[in-house]
Amino acid sequence: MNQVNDRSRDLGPMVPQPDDDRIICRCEEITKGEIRQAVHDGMFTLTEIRRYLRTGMGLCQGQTCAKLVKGIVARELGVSPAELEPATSRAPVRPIEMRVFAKEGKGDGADE
Amino acid sequence: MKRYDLIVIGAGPSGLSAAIEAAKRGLHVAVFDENGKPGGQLFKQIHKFFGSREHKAKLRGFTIGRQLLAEADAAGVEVVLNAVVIGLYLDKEVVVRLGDEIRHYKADAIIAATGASENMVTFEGWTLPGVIGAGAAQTMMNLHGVRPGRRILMLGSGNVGLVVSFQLLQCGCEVAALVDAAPRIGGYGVHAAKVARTGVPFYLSHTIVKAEGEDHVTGVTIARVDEKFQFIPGTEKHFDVDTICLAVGLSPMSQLLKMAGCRMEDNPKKGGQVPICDSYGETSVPGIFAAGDVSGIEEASSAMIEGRIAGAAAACRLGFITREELEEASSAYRASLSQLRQGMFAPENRGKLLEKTEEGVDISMNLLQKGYLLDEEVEKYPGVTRRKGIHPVIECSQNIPCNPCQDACAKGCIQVGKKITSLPVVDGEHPCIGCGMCVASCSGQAIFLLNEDYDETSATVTLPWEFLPVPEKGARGTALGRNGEPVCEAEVLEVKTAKAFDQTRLLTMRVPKEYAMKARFFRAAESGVGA
Amino acid sequence: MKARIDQHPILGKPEKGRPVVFTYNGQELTGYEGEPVAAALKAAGVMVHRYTKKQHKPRGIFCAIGRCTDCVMIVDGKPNIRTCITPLREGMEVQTQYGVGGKPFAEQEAAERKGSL
Amino acid sequence: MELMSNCAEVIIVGGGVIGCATAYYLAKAGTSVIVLEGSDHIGNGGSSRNGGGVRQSGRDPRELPLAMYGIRNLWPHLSEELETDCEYHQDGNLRLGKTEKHREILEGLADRARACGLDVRMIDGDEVRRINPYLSHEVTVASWCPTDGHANPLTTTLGFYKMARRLGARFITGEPVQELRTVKGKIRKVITPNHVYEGEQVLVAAGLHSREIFGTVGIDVPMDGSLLEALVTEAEPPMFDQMLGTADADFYGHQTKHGSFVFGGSSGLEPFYKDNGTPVTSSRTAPCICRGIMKYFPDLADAKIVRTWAGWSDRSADGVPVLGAVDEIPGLYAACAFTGHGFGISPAVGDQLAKLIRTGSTDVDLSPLRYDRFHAKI
Repeated sequence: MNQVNDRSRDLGPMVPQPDDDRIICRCEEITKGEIRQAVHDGMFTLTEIRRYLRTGMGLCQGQTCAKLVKGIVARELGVSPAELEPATSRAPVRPIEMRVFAKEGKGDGADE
Repeated sequence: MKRYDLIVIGAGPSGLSAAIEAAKRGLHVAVFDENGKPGGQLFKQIHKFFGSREHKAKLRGFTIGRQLLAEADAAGVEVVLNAVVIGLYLDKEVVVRLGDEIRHYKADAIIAATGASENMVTFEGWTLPGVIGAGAAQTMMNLHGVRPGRRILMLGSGNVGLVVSFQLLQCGCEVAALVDAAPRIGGYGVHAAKVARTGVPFYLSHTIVKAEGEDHVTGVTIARVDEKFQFIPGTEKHFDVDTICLAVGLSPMSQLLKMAGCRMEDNPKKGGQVPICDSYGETSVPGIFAAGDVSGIEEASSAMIEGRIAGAAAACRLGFITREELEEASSAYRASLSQLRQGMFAPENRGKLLEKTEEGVDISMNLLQKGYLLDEEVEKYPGVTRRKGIHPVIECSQNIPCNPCQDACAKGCIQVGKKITSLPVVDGEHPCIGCGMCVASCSGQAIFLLNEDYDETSATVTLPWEFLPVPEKGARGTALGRNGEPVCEAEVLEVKTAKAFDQTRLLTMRVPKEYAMKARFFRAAESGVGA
Repeated sequence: MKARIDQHPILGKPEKGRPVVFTYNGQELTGYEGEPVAAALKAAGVMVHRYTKKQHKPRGIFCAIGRCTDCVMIVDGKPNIRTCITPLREGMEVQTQYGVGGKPFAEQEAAERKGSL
Repeated sequence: MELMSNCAEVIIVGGGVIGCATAYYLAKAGTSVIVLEGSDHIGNGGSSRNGGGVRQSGRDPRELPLAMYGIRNLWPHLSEELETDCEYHQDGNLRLGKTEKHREILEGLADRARACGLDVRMIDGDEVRRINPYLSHEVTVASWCPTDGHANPLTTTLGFYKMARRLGARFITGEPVQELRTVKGKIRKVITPNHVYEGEQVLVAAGLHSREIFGTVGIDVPMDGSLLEALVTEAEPPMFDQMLGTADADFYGHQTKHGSFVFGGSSGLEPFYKDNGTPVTSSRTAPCICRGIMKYFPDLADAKIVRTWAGWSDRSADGVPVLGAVDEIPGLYAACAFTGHGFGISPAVGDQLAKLIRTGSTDVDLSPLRYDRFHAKI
């Protein structure tokens, strides 16, 4: 946490790659090229990428693509993927209908 | 608010083990699992487990699952199914979806045993229907009784890829090829060998160029890659398949722990984001523990022990047992765990190329690259001996933590010794009575019974058989070599079943004498498997 | 080769609920009660569950355990139902999902054009 | 790596939407800027945690002119200007009521807004449902402001950041400001655990943290924190385009371009919530928001919630922001205490502050929002 991160760091030009049109985030249909471009636009953290592009913001909440996005961003920034903090985990960890979330049971025994 | 002593999240091998251990010591324990059936992945595991007796070796995953459930029931654990934990909030509050409502629960201790999720790789066409995870294949065939496809290409040669390939063959699918970008097979050699001998080709240093098809997969192209994992033009190979199965590793499913504020680390050796835990599995948030794959990817056998340790530690934390009692219990479990973490596949050896076994025997590079031992190198291993009359041939060439073969032989003919990763040795002093228990108990299906003196011209080879149809006595066909290529004609003399064999049949085939050390699989004249 | 496994060398005969009839895009199909909708569809040879919103690309079963949400369809009129973990019931109406709607994209676009007139 | 200077004409403390917008308008005018953000991410506070309202109705007359200025002059072409889809929709705001008491609240708000020249009128339940047919019959009254709307706070914030960065503004994250210092009676130094930055002018736009930062130069802005929550659903077929709120403040929200619904709301316990170092949601709030929404939109009962989140709101003592020059310390400016409704006015705030910093004057009168306006009641 709280690593000094100068966003004016020069990443060099964004060089197109043949697989830039490949879908990475399956839910939101975000491509590798879009992710790479976002890094060049200054989105240096997975949280910023997510907020800017919606990667991992779809139905599955990043359960499928988180590691893939991390790899792409790390390569673009020239750092190890382990240096990138994954986006925050939030409830509900599985999608839940509003009517179910709204109904708070008594909770006095799981088997009732 | 309803309060438990301990809430365990996930009713897989580690979660159930943790719950049992805590409940046995008097804790009021609930286990919540989002699935309709308990056991986590255990009920999809139809192969026999490795390890030794205390690790429930040679039992199939689903049998272990049933045993754990019975044990949990006896200990008074409340296992709540279809209970989706949607959040782990401040002050150890667990919010669970049950049916059409949510419930709030508190616990004095929480053990997260939420397991892992599958990693994925991308390639052109990877979103097409027909590209599935290996877990999906297992779920469909072993839980729901539906074949994932007719003809399948498997990507990934770790244990999951190897085991699932074999399972696909068992349920009658065709496996067109097993592909991995790595230069060497990642999983156990014995798992690879049992797939290779059915005729499945292995393509190491290859990966998928593209999945083909308009609305669903109709084919796949693979190509060789260089050391930097770049495709080498001109090496492309095409397969007509309807399914591509991805088995490229697992990642800890640690979101709930992160949400609860546990300190996390990104640890590639543990498969990704894991909570930072002490040696009992306790996270940085006192009273919140992690056990099993969520704290680092390993085998189910290890997960069960980690669960036991965490369960006992929770009992100690809440004052149900003393520190001394915890030390006593956990030191035994730790010893057991460290046995499983030894050998060539130990965590510290991950990714290393070992050239010799602990005994100093060369490791077969062919096994690592093609999935099978060469005829000329097999006799280097201490389990492979020749003698008159019936005797076991153990084609076990890697130091893996496993010894059921030693226990299986009532005559003391097979020795692994104290160190359970040692290669089994066939002891010529002791007689073999041909009972076949070793063949059936070898989780790696690496033991064969040979009688090289069956008659003047022929020998018999007895091999483990876990396919349908089961060949009839007298059936004629072809014997296949370790590489799945036809080597000679063969005739089935006998197919033995026994309760102690646990669904493994022992197929004895007659082959010409000179092929006794080569013939390792049987293909009926008109049959499917390995075709 | 049939998709259903009648007999398994280790697991024997799969345990199944009673046969039930459901519809897939209006067409009657049979599956077993309580099995995931996705399993019944797979057994019936259905590969495509939905077409994506942006690129209109087909998707089907991917993880089969409710994580990836690729297999979502319109079930009994509700979109985004994870068919791999939704138990099949008698009379269920299952439809291909287009984006988040139940009508093919051409029809959705036509309806939108009409609506904006 | 080339060592960059830690000096700029303007140092902005806080990389939220206010800091980013101000940096953008300054950089566009050729002023050199350094933005220091304490967290690891740009726009990590309320900027990425709000409901996305771009609203004039319901605002205090002291800040209403700023809201009207932004909607007239900046929002309409913001996406184009930032080369980022800010998802701005100007399809009106319905503020809903169910009871007589609600009607009174709404009428009071509408009257005050009309006095400032805003087109906002009261409508009955039937007209409400002509505008939005999904609303339940419990809704009997609403105020309707057709020029209100909503936008995407995430892309807007990051869009300002992207363009400011492109124009040469320097952003550094992971630089929590600990102290401000004056040199010879003028503001000059901005100190973090790692570096000392120097600027001729300094803008503090650090949300709730602004109070402690101002404290280092003896300025106090009375505000406290309230942990507010919001949630988002899966994508649904398009239903409506208006921004919604209620007289009772049960919930507020809209359907996004993506199809998901973003709703915020409260349980009433917000001022007393705690966190564990990062803003965390309470187990009681999201269910409460869901119940609130379903009373107004029965059709949304089956929509699935995919995510909930919380964020600290910097509540000022009188409910409107603190904006403008801190006269006691030459060169120091404030933009904080937005009290949960800063996003909609953020482009206007950035634009006007940039002008103020560069020229000393503004188009919109900011004096009612001065830092030293707070007085005892008697």
